[in-house]
Amino acid sequence: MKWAVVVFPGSNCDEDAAQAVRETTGDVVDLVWHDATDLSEYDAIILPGGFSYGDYLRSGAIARFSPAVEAVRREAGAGKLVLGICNGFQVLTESHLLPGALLRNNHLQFRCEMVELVVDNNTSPFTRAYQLGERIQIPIAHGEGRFHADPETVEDLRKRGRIAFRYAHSPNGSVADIAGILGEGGNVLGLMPHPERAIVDWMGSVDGRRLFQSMHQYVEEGLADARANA
Amino acid sequence: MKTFDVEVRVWLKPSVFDPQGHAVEQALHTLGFDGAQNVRIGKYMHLTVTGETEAEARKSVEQMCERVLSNPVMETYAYELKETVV
Amino acid sequence: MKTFDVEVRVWLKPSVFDPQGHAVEQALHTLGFDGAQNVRIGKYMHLTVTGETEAEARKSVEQMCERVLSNPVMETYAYELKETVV
Amino acid sequence: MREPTPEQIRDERVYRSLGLTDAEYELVVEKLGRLPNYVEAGIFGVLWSEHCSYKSSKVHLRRFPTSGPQVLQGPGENAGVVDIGDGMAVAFKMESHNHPSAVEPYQGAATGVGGILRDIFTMGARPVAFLDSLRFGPLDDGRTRYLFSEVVAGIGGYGNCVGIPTVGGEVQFSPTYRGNPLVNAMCVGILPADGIVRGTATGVGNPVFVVGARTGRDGIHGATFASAEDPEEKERSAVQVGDPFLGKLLMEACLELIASGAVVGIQDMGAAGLTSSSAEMASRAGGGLEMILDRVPVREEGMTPYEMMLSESQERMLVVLERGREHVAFAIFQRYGLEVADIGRVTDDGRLRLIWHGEVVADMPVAALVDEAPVYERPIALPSEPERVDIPASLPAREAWLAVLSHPSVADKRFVYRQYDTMVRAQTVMGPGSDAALVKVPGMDKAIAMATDGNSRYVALNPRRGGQIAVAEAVRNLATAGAKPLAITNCLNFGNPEKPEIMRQLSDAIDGMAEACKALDTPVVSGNVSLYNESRGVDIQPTPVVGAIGVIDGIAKRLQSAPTRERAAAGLDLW
Ligand SMILES: Nc1ncnc2c1ncn2[C@@H]1O[C@H](COP(=O)(O)OP(=O)(O)O)[C@@H](O)[C@H]1O
Repeated sequence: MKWAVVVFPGSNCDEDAAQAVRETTGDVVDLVWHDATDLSEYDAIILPGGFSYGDYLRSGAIARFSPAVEAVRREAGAGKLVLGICNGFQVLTESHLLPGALLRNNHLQFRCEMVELVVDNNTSPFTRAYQLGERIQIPIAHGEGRFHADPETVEDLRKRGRIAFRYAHSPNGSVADIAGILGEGGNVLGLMPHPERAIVDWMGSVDGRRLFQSMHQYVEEGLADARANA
Repeated sequence: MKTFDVEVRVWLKPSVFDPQGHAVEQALHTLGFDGAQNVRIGKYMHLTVTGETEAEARKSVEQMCERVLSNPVMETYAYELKETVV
Repeated sequence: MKTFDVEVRVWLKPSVFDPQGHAVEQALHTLGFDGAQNVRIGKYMHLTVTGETEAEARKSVEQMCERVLSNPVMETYAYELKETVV
Repeated sequence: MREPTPEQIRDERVYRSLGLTDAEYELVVEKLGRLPNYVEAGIFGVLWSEHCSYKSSKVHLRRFPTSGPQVLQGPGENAGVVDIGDGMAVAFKMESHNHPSAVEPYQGAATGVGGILRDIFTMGARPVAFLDSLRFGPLDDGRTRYLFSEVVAGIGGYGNCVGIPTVGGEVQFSPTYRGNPLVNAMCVGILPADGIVRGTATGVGNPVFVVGARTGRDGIHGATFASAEDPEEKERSAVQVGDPFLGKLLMEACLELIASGAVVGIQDMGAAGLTSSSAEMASRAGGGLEMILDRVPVREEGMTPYEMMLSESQERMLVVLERGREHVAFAIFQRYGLEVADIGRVTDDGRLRLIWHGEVVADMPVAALVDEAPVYERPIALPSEPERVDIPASLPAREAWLAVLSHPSVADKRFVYRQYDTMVRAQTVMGPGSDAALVKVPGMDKAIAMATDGNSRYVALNPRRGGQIAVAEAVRNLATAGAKPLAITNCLNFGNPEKPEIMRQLSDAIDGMAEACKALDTPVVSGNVSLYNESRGVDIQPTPVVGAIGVIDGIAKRLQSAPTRERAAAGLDLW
């Protein structure tokens, strides 16, 4: 399978994400500049962390108008996997590919540390390699990660199993301790923590590996099915 | 073509917690400004726009506010516009 | 004791570079809002204060603006105040 | 407002407000062979300031050992470079931003980080880590708490946004810094050992470019401001606002441009902006530069040559390209949406010549501006009373132990460093919380070790010993992480050099540091001096800060310093 990592002006975890994919799956990864208009050759697309356009105005607010985000919208509609990490999650909510919004942390500070997450869904293409209710260690690094949505939306996310990860102890005041959510079709995931920073033992945790491996497995199975049916 | 002076204010909806407003309120109380209450903090933007008519300029400002300058999921906006006197 | 509704605007002095305003202006142009110019982004604050008289309330708001709500090294402020109608 | 004429500058002693003493002004007249006009006097004023010329410290800095087989680039360039083996090298430097941070702590700290970042990538190095060394007054004071929280937020605000982890540093609190906090930032970058780029303007006829942000009226006189007495009462216009987003784009574009091979020389426009970058680049090449100021992209209308030359607008670079390869630069900068302007060319007549509206508005010998700047052997004397430190009456051991552990200078620093992105780039093997930080060299089983240290109380009591201790402590921190120490950088934060007892602190501390560097084989490859750290006539305690760099071949060899929770608890139980 083939992955794209979209690079916006100001992205800064693009290399990290590409490196994590290579390390955990051995797949081919391209860094794609934000002016790309066609991403149809990729099986999975990552919107990486960073400060696109400086996060001026609101995080993700300006990046969402990039041609690449239009292309992502198309591919998401076609069922491709889209993963938004940190600033990528913010871009996904700003572009309404995911509901809600990410606001300034309730304590107003940037916060970078290892946190404990609870896996709330283990059937999605992103989380199938985890156990339901499993506790995993993944670092966060953000100043605007407080997930906000109106109560009906939160209830709907909960009922439909679209909350992928919750914080065991909220570091930012997110509603319902939400750390990551799935899109309606289950093929879009946005999360504030950085799985690409939990890949090899010296990073302090390897719990991020299975996220990329889940995606890899899911796509490869789909590709195998397609070949068998052909 | 006319030029207009525009002031836009954007603030969090009342249902959304505003930690910055809260922190400023605390700071004000610490400094003895006990009467300060209900502090909410938003953004204030100033810009100039051009348009053939005021109506056209207003339309374009509204589009900017809705598409870029505010996020309707959590924010509300208001603006004032007046023709620049040269 | 009366209560007053206060709106404060704080913005960077003209001589101070406003990277945020600059980035937003660029974005507006990219989106086709070519007429948008001179974008400056500041803060908008809303609060209520109390005072025996309007003059007293104004004095206290001015102190707040100078000591807490703005940074006189690089910012300027303006405010409007009116008595709250109950 | 009309600029004063050359005669008025002389007769009304206008040069004093430009930072020149009477004797210095006379020297300028002698070197020029005529009276300087306003632009020229302003340029001499900033280049001969303490900040740019090191006029009080230069004679002493020469005593530092600066060479060794590991040194690829010693002091004098934008940053020092050491060899870490296997074809790789590390560029690093530390810089102070004390005075701007005292006036506007968030922006002061942020622009300090931005400035040191540009010093690293101009060497052709990919920046991989920041460290920050901070000093404040006691936290019982509201103003100090404000400065502290804003400085930390500013360092994080810039570093987090540009995507370079802040992996270590220090914070100490002492009454000596109440009116004059210290903000020192260090940046470390990785480059191929044969890929060093220098800040030289060579090749007659090569074009000179300004790239990055537009030039505005901000920060005019920042360099002279750094040398003045009470920051609080200073010109407020010296506040500059950093734009980390632009800083990140500029870094990526410059690294790409350097990789293309089209760059002859490149330099950050730091203190005294266009003035110091152009004069220094010409001086290193032993040549000259001619610049047409009408072509400098400006932010505000009606800017004068004086304002353009002295502006300290952030996120700008001066680049000399190989003639005929300009299109390479245009293509790269356009892709990043950055402005680039061809403003002049390299000459061989040894002069810095500025043209505006078709007229020569300044024409000065580069040597006089840089190499022949005045150097002072300021008087040195012991203080009339020896420095004393009050040692509190003895306490019961348990109480003393808890008092020490709970002092903010000793207590856990997590509340500081958890506001920094310590892991971005995904190469941080050991971040803050250890004796030294370790950052992996991508794709190799090798890591760079780094630490900063400095203890002003030791230096105050005995400057020479204190200087030795500062180096030894930083180097020890590398060793305890399992790394081989290679070299150091430093920031010498001292008081007013016009006082003989302060000069004596500086001189002795340098001797001590030099001795330790020789003994430990860690030469000094870069550094920065910040003098006039005083408020209301009271100087800070002498505070040399050392940033040490080492290497560890094989990250499995690293040593962790943190005791386990159980062992720490056992230690407490002893009491
Ligand atoms: N300003 C700072 N920025 C980043 N890290 C810091 C800062 N201050 C302290 N640290 C980190 O916190 C840890 C403890 O610091 P410190 O109390 O100075 O310890 P030590 O005296 O053992 O060096 C170190 O790992 C250091 O790198």
